[in-house]
Amino acid sequence: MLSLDRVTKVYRVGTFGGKELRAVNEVSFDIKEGEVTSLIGESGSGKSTIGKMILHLISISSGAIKFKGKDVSHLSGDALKEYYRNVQGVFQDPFSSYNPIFKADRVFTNVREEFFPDMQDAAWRDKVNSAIESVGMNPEHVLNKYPHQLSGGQLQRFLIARALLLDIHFLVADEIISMLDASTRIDVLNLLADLKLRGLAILFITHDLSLAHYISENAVILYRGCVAEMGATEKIFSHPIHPYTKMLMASVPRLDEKWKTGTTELTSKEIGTPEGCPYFDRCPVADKALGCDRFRPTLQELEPNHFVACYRYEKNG
Amino acid sequence: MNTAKKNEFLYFALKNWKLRIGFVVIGVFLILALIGPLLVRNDPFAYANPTGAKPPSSDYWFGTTFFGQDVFAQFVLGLRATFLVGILGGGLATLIGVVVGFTAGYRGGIVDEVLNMLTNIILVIPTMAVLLIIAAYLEVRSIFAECIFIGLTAWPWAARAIRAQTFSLRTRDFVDLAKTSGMSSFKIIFREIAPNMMAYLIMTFILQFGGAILNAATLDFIGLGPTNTISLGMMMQYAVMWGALLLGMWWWFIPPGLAITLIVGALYVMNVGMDEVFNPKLRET
Amino acid sequence: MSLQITDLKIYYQTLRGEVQALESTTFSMADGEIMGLAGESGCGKTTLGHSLIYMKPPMKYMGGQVLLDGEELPIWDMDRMNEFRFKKISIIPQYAMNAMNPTRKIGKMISELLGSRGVDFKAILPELERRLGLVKLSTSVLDMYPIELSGGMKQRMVMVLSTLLNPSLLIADEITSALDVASQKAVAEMLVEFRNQGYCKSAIVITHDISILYQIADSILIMYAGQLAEKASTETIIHAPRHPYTKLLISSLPEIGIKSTEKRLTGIPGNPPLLLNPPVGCRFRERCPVAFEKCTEAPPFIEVEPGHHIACWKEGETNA
Amino acid sequence: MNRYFTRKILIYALTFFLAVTIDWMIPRFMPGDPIQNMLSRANVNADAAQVMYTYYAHAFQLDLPIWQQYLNFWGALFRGDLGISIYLFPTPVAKVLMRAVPYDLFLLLPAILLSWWAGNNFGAFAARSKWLDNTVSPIGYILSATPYMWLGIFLAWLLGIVLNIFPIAGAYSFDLQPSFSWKFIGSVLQHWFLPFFSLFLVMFGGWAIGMRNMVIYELEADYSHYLEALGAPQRLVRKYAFQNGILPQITGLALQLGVIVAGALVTEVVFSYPGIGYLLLAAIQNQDYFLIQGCFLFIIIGVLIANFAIDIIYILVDPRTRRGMTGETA
Repeated sequence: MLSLDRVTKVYRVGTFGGKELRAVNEVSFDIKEGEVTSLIGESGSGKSTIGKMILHLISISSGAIKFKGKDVSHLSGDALKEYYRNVQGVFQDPFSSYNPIFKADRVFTNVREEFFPDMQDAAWRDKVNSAIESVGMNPEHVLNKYPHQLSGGQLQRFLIARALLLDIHFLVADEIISMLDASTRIDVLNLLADLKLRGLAILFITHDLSLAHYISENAVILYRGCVAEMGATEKIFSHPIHPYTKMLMASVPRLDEKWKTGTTELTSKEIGTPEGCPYFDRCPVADKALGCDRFRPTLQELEPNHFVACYRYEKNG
Repeated sequence: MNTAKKNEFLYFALKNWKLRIGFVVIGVFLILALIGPLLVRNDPFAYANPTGAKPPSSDYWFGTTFFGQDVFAQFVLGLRATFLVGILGGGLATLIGVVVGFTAGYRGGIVDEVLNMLTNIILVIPTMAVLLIIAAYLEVRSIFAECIFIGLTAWPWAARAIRAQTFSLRTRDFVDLAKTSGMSSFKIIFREIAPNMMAYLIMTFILQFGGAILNAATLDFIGLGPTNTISLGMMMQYAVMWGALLLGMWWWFIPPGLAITLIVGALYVMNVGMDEVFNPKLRET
Repeated sequence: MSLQITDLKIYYQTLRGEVQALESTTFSMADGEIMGLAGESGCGKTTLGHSLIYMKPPMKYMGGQVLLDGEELPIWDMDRMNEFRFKKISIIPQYAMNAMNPTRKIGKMISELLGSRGVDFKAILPELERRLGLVKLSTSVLDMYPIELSGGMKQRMVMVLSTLLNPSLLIADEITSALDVASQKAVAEMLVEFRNQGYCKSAIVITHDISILYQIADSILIMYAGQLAEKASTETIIHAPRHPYTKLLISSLPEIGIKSTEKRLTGIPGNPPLLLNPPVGCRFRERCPVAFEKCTEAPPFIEVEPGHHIACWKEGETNA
Repeated sequence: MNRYFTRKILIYALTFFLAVTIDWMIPRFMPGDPIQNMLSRANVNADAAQVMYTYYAHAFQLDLPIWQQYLNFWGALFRGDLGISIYLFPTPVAKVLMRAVPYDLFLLLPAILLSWWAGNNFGAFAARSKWLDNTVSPIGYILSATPYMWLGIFLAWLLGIVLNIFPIAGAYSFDLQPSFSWKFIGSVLQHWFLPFFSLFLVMFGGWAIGMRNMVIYELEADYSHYLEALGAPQRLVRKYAFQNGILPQITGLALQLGVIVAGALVTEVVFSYPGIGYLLLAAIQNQDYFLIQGCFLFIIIGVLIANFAIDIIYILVDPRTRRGMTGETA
């Protein structure tokens, strides 16, 4: 449904853009319909940048994003509007997603003005009501209220309902439950699982491994803008290969087992070159003989639908 | 706007003594400026009192000038000029500031760099010096020209402040959401961002209002004010020029300066009051 | 007993009225205990933690007693508390990233702070340097400004500073929530190490992340809407909770190994009540699946088993 | 820090360029023949007028192409040639200005530095309690709202005429010749006091209010709360708040310079104090355009130099700029 082909985002920093910062570095993956793909990374990994590039909120420096086979990297005007009819997003902070001085319904009215200017009031009301019901809320309870009168969970469902007003096929869910309370977040997550069953493709951006495991078919592990490992969620979680993924798995607090003690590496031992493996400085198995410090490893398919970018695990390396 | 919130603002606005004082002072002077000239029997420029200077009396409330002109008549006319300069000059400065600030803050990137550079340059230049040199070369100066010059040189402050505000609002998710609703930039700025900044824009205008009045007073006092009317600054200029100080004619120079001080002071105090109303953290408990 | 709290009640004074953030709270902590304090946002966990050390308006003391090592803390008196702060009770604040003066070198700031508390910086320096080593910071950080440190480094620096005078009780407020998993684990483990080394006798770890508590806490106290719900050993809270809220909360947490397609977890329907004018009785009543008439009275926080306290009429009854 | 610096220097260079261009453009693009205007309004006798016309026609070089005129203008500027004053004909403008500059420095430097120092301390003091704040802040607002010239006039009238303590005009008594005698120095200081004091008061109000706001903001900052939570005495917390709050006041000084300069101009006019402001008034009244343009250039250069000095001071006192880690969040 949607595929990224060596998508890169470079920011120019320093006086007159003297230095460049690669927030996203040649990331490629596909998302099929009826599937949730988790994009997992820590802060600064570039995961939200990828979501925003898909939503055309940030421009792409190089590479291409294809939607249903069509290059959508540089849309504008009506074509972009048509794209938004199919592709929508929900963001992390429910309170920041609403204009605080207007009622929450405004997110619906905006969609109506732009996409359904000719629709009759009654028909529109039915459409809104059915969208709200399909995200498990009672329209009477939530319509006509100000954002601060609704809970975070309700606000996030509201945004999903907004997306459903359009004919969406693809949803970018950027950390949508990380700011919700434990008792309500799981219901929003379940809602995504329901949407998936309706044939939607979803990019679920998260830093939380357990959420990713709960919801997704495929996972992409991102480190400093580069894909470290990706493939079927099952395979990655039961059999992590990249040292970074392994470290993540060992550090995540779980409820079924305690941490293995043994300190996690916090300080870098040696700095590699910018062209080297992004994980080089923290990697316990890095090896200069393999070129870890000088060349960035490319993704290799070690088993069907399981890719890793690490010289240690190259098939014939 | 949210009715509950609106009432809350109104409640705090009425409770805030700074706003109340500000409004009363501005109101009194505004009324004086509007109806004052109607009450005055004497032409402000006519040499009404043939005996020349006279202290305040029932005939001449604020006394007369060295030449016997009615100070009160000049004062109320000067007040009009002051309010006019404040509203037009301050308004123009705010307007330019809004356009530049919104554009720079919302667009970002190279547009922002250029506008920001321009803003910084004009901020460094002592605007009064520029105003002086322009005014010095103009033979006939009207109060409207004065407003325009002041507006054209005073906007960088407003632009900087509005840019910063726009910048922080622009990164809010509701702007991204509006974009993915296919809204145009223009629509997003005026329908999503601007309404959130109303309080801020009003406060900017208040400060520009006061700044324009002070700037005009300086220009007028140096002798570069409008050539076809009287203003509070010009009254002070004439008073000093014709030796009101040495002659002890305090009624000639105290009222205009005091009026400016009170008006601008009231504006500043109002500004603080508004900040307290709209910024709950600052509210007095 | 390290900490004994009796009937502590804290409100917030707001313009709309009093927010009943913490209702009569009674519990105690053993020496050496790391107690996790968990609950949803607005449940009063931060209010409870902060009230013990730094109660500034709009927080309002409404009554109750706090004993630390048998000595009463004058928590309602900002000035008298100064004597206890840092030396007997200390805090690692949630805002540890911004906790240090940005224009002072860290070492200078510490020396000035210690000087103002009558502690000789020179004398304590070797110990400070030793502890920096323990949290994997080089002693050169003392000669740096806070902006030169990464978020995780600042967090660890503040951790060392807060515990430098070996307080009896340490309050750690959301110390892991802003960190990446690797730093999270390291910081959490360091906290345990600090307790083991005796840098703080006992600690209250405030967090919304129960899985972190499972890793490091000895006991967990669950709060809901300004009331205590349940306190027990970590194992009990996670594996055999008895309060309906705790049960639902724990069962709603996804963990690695659970997939939505195989096992649907469910949340707790409804929202917590507003504390400006909360319902009388048990505040969880409206969302509770087993609530009955009696719940309109506030249930007492009683010990149902040794070390296991619950505030629930249903559970209290079955055991009484 | 390099980035910060290059930007600043670029801005100053562009500002200077723009200011000089304005200075060059205005007489050339304003309606009418400036030389004719100037001479017809200047009260000089016919002989002098003839001499002056020849001089100005040459000086304006109106017969040359525009770009040539522009380049020549820059050339003259770098040679320090700002033309000849009409009002003090035939003294060169640069020389007239150089005579005025010491008076400006003597007036402005103490007024700015002392008001900044006193205002900051007073503002920080006001931030101590609600009661102080409510009594002290209004004074600050009123002072900063006062037009410079009016405060000057008022003080001159009150202290000079009514109470007769200070002289109200000139830089020293007319009956004295400049010398290193106590009498002369005393006279200079006496004449200096009122203009200094009226400038001081208005600025003082502004700094006090700015500092009050900064200190209140700093006292609410996280690091202040942390210090308090660790039982640090108010003395230490306030000290940090003061030291951090004063940093934006330094930048504030740079931003206020333009306003201060305007204030100094009118204050000099009120007190007939022979600085650039007083000169400017005379130039305007005598339609001495070369002198007006010269004053303009001097003011700009002065402000730019002061701005640059403040920037360097800021870099020295704020470690955040020195360590080159400002703002950039990647």
